[in-house]
Amino acid sequence: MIQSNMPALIIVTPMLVAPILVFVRHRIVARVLAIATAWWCFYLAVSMAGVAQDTPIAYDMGGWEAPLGIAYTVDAFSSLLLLIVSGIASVVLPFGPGSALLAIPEGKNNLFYASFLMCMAGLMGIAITGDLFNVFVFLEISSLASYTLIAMGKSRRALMAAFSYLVMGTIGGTFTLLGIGMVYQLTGTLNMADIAQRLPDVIDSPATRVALALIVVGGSIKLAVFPLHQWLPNAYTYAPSAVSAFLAATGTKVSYYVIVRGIFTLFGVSFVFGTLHLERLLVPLALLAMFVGSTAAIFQTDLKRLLAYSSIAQIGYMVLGLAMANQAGLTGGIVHLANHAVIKGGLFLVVACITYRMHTSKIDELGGLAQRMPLTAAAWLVGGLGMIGVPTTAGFISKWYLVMGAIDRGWYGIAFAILLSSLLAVVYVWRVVEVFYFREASDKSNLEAPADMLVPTWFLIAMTIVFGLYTPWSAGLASKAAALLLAAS
Amino acid sequence: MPIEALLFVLLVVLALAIAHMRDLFAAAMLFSIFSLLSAGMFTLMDAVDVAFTEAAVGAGISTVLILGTLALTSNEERNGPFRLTPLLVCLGLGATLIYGTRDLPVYGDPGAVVHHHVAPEYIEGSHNIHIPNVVTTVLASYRGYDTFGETTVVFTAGLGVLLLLGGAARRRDPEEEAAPQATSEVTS
Amino acid sequence: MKQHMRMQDKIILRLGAKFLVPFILLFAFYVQFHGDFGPGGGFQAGVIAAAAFVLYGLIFGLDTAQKVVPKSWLEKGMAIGVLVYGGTGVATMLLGGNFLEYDVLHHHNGQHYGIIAVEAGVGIAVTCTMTLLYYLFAERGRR
Amino acid sequence: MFAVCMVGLLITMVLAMVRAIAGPTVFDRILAANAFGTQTVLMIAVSGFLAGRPEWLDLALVYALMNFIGVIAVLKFVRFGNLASDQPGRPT
Amino acid sequence: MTPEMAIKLSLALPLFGAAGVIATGKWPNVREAVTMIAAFLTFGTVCTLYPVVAAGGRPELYIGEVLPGLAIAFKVEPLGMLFALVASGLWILTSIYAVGYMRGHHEKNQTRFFTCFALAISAALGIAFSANLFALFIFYEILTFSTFPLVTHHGDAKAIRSGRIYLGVLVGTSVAGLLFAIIWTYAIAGTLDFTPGGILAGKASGNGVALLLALFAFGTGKAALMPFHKWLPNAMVAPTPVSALLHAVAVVKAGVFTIMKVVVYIFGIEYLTDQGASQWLMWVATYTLVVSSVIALTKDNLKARLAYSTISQLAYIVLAAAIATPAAVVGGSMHIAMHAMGKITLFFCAGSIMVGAHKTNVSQLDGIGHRMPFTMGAFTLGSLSIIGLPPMGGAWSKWHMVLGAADADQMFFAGVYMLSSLLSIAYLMPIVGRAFFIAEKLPEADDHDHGEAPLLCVIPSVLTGLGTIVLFFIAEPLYQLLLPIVGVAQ
Amino acid sequence: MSLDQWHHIGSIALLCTGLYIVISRDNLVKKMMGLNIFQVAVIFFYVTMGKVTGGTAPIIPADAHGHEVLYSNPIPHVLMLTAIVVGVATTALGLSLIVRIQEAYGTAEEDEIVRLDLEEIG
Repeated sequence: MIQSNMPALIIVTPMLVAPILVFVRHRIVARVLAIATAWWCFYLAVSMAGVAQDTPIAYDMGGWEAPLGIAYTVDAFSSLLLLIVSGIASVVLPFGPGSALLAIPEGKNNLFYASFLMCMAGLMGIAITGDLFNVFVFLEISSLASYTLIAMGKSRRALMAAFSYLVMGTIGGTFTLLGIGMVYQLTGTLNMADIAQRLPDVIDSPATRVALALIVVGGSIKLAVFPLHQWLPNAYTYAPSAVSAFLAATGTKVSYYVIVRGIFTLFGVSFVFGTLHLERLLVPLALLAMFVGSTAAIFQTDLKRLLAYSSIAQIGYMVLGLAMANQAGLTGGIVHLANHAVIKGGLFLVVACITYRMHTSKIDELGGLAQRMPLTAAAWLVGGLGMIGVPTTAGFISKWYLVMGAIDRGWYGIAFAILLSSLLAVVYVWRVVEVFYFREASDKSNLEAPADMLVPTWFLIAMTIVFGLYTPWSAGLASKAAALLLAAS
Repeated sequence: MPIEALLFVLLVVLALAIAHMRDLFAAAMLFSIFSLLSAGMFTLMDAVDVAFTEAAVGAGISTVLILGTLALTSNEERNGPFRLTPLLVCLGLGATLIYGTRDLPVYGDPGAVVHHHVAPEYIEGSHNIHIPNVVTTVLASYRGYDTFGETTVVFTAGLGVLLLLGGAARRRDPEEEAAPQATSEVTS
Repeated sequence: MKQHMRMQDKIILRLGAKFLVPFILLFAFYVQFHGDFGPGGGFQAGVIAAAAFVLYGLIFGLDTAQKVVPKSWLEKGMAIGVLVYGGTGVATMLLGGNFLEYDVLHHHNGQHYGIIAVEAGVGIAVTCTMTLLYYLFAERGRR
Repeated sequence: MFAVCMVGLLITMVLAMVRAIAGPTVFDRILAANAFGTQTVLMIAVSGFLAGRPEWLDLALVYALMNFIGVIAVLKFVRFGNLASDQPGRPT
Repeated sequence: MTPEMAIKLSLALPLFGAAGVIATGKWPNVREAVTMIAAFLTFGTVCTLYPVVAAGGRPELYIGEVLPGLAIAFKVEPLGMLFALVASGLWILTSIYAVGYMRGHHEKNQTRFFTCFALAISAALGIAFSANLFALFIFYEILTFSTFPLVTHHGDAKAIRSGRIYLGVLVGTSVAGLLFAIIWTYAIAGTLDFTPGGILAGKASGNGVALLLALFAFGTGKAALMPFHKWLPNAMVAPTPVSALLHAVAVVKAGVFTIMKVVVYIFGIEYLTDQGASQWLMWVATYTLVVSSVIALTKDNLKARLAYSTISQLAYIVLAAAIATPAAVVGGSMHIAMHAMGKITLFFCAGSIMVGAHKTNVSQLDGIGHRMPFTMGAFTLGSLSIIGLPPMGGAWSKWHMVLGAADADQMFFAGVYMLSSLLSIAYLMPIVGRAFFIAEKLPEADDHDHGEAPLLCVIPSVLTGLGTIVLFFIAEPLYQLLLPIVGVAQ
Repeated sequence: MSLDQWHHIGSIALLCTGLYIVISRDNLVKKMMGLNIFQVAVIFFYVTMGKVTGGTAPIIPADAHGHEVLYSNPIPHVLMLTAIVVGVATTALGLSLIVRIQEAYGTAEEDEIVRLDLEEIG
């Protein structure tokens, strides 16, 4: 039963454990249950990825065949997303009890975990479904849960950040819905494979163009593509640290998935890039995001905000990879999605450790941190190297493919720009490193974070190195995914 | 042009009135009327189930919730400055969408592609299992998974509101407000 | 207007409410189970049932309403609704079908049973959530 | 037949709407909203009757119900300033 | 020991050394013993590879693929062999010297120092043995980052500033130039393996080759080609053993080694000369060579003067690579070893002067040769080698380079080599002259009294000084070793 | 642009008005109302596409045999039921956030809140 229903189980399990958690008043039991669920999902994701990377798994919800019912399809691309979401959740949930849950009203830990699981289920649902409207439903599940999670931040600004995100997210979601509606009106079906088959008949109509625009803009709002990114810094800064880690690593990635699916699976490369030349719009935006995001990150005074702006820049890389629309470039975009998830997740956890002990994430107040929290500071260093894209880290793999893609496409200037902008990352990472290592701490007592926080943090940070050297599960999957996406269109 | 088109005009007028109204209570009233009217229009468009839901949700629950919020916030919206950019954005969006929809089927076109691809099979299938309401069949069986998602959405929202409003009301006093507590997280 | 009367002292309202609430609930059940045949279904029924509780709360005050239907019940009911829906799906999986494949529930009437079960789940979840929303918002206002 | 009914309804709807928008007092608006609800019920009943689908009357029932509860809520809000207690909240 | 095992060990031993240093950090004597043992063992292991390579063998070691087609793999060929011998051999001497210097100077954080030093050596050996550009780039960056804590050893504002420049220039050039060039090469050629005769032949031409060469040349910031040379003088804030590491043992040598390797195995010297794509590089190298020599003349600070001298000497090698005739390439490659030996002597001496006499400027060195005869004797030997006079090793490499320039009918550049020797005489000889032939102005107070530097500093200096002479006599085997890289059979 | 497309024009007009309210108003409650109008506009877009002239609501009468009767398309209705539910869920969550914001800041006007935040930073 488990074997044949894996695609359903991976989504349904967290969605059913969440209501069960409502009954679990005991804090530790609730926590263990949530962690067990995340691990179970990760196990399922791993077992599916093993199969799906070569032959996609199809699953019909309710036993109804594809155009009638809702079909699930797990291919290389979706299994990569499933791995990321469930993997990051598996690491973030066991992360020390202290920092994530402080802002939760007394006795409501179980509800917090329930929301977290819902968020995770929603994000995975988007990645796995083969039905366009189902994407919208799961988009909203994950969004609603993430608004709640962000609002749990300690400061009152978390509320306003969550509200802005809610407004932007709903506008984005509704745009997507409208785009889906137009696609539906053109083809009469909601199944992605079916649409891909029927859309070419009506491809060059105003409605197709606008539908594409709506889906891309809707996704871009949630992805925080450059001019639509305003909600992101506040949301990531004021959310509870563990939540920032989870959302930064997974939330935007899934929106990227939606856009890529929309462009490559539904509309097809030849239309989007051949006829419409969407790259003429996306490439400048991506370049702006890379440079503006990184430059803004350099001038931040708060670690979390710095990471948030760096996320905007990294999203620029992913969009650039997408806009290249060739094997290497798309692989680069997708693998950066995975690598950035690991790196950014790890770095946010580092910040969580720091705020837990130092009660602040202001860079100026963290002088000499390396003396007080040596392991945490070292984790920042390693994660930062990954962000820069130093060889043997995951970030290098992404950059390699992206530059390859740009060169293949003949965009030498852009290839150069990618490398140049990663130098900005050196500046903002190193600025913090210098504060940690070269300033004298006012108080030298050891404040190292507790083991239950350090272990998850270092696990993700170590993965940055692992994915820099052993790539079948990141770049391997990504290049299969890219091949699949390009072949489909 | 059918009656629905005229009702649309009313609807847009109502929406503009809501935009213009500074008295939030009055806006809430108008909003309730807006919901009722749109529900009525859904009925005219044969979408009885949608109308049912919109009436129950829009005129009922949403109004009650908005009133509940207004009871806690101010009743009066402050006069803000006029802003040009939003207007331009909206006009641009409108123009784009009108461009995009101009080739789509006209209202009630029986030849539209949506009516011929999957829909007939649903109606057929619903008939075969003797459930007259096709919407129910599609909702609960063919696309039952969407509805599961929908239930989950409601549940998630419930969880969220419970987490946000479930605790004791926290009125922060001015001193505490003044203290910067941007991202600090307290130990223990 | 100076002399504030409690709402429940207004005889028309009180009687009206007492008279209406059972009928509204009945109507909710009608909508729930008649959903196969006419407009309506679990969600609409849930909202209508919630409306009954809201009306009760409006007339007799939140405290009285919470005595009738405590908040903790609603919290759990919300979860039970989702569990009923998902449980149906799990049951079909255990019986060898796909998730929510009702045909395996019964050789002939599987679809009917399945739809009734999931609609019940929706109804429970929505009733409880909507009532809970009203409670939470109204409670905040009282301070 | 249908058209005539509808035009009549439409005119009353517009009138109710004008009152709702123009105000000036709270009670004008409440009344307008209530009247508008009634007109919607009528509209549904008429169209259902003329289209030969009487089951839509269920719908009309819901409208009436929601309208009723809505008005109670609004009145309570106006009178007490909140939706919970039976004690007066802020003066209106 | 099989050659594969030897490669593995020579990379791993410094790492074990680093781990050992961390583990024994609390006991300085044990710690330094660990460093020494690791250094000796590493050198010994590297030496076992020499006969194999000299006999024409090309031992390989395959670790694994990071991306399809991009492997971390090692293959020892003559050029790498030479570099590995230089790096591991000088590690021993530098370690001895470092012990004396660091203790004499009472430096803090010595454990970190020795750890990073060992890491840097491992990275340098990785560069030397890399079988492809990808692996080379990885170790190149590891070398950058592992030497950063050494450059900023003092941790003060000046060190941080220099660290920023160091990292900024090296990472900046390597990412924007070298990495770009590597990926571009991969896109054109489909492989990055170092192949005799090059991999680009027929796949790129004319301006493309020139542009690619420019990216490689400027991207290799460690080669300190102007205008990317600023990091080198700035890195002088570091303790002197670090300067020795930077200038002689690992960092700059890794830079010119990379350029040499790229010219020989990626472009292929014949292809490069056919395309005439390197003409501009000769001019840039010449410019660097002359200008830095002139700057060196103006510097009073001893270490700064040596730093600019290094820049100028590196430009020799780059020029040789750009001329790309067999003789020039062999000469340039030999110069890696010759300059390493000479320059390390000079730095050891400069450090000894600092430790022993607390003097940093050339103008303070009047008559110091009488107080520190061994140190200044070694200094003289090193200077002569740098200048290129027999019987010092430097003479051979210069000879071959000039010959190479002449082979290519680039008489102008042959002249440049000659001229630059004069310049190096001008900036090095006055120091020797001051030390031995100008009487010390006796200070008023007598607290200036000092003698020779600590023994652990003097011994390595003298050894390397003598080493420059030894190199003169063993140049022939080196020459024979290197000949295959230019396609001449042994 | 032709009046044949009145149903689209109507939805679009509502959509733009809703969006305009959301992005031009400072009052958060008003924003939520705008967001609702915005969503209702999309619901209209869907529902109008499902209408078939001469068709009737997709509920098969007891006496009919399914084939003779022309029905409007049920799929958009199904989809919009879900969308309405999503809408009300979002509204509820947004309003509860507003309640908390009001409690924390003492105001529900965005510019006011931004000002308070800026003051806090100093």
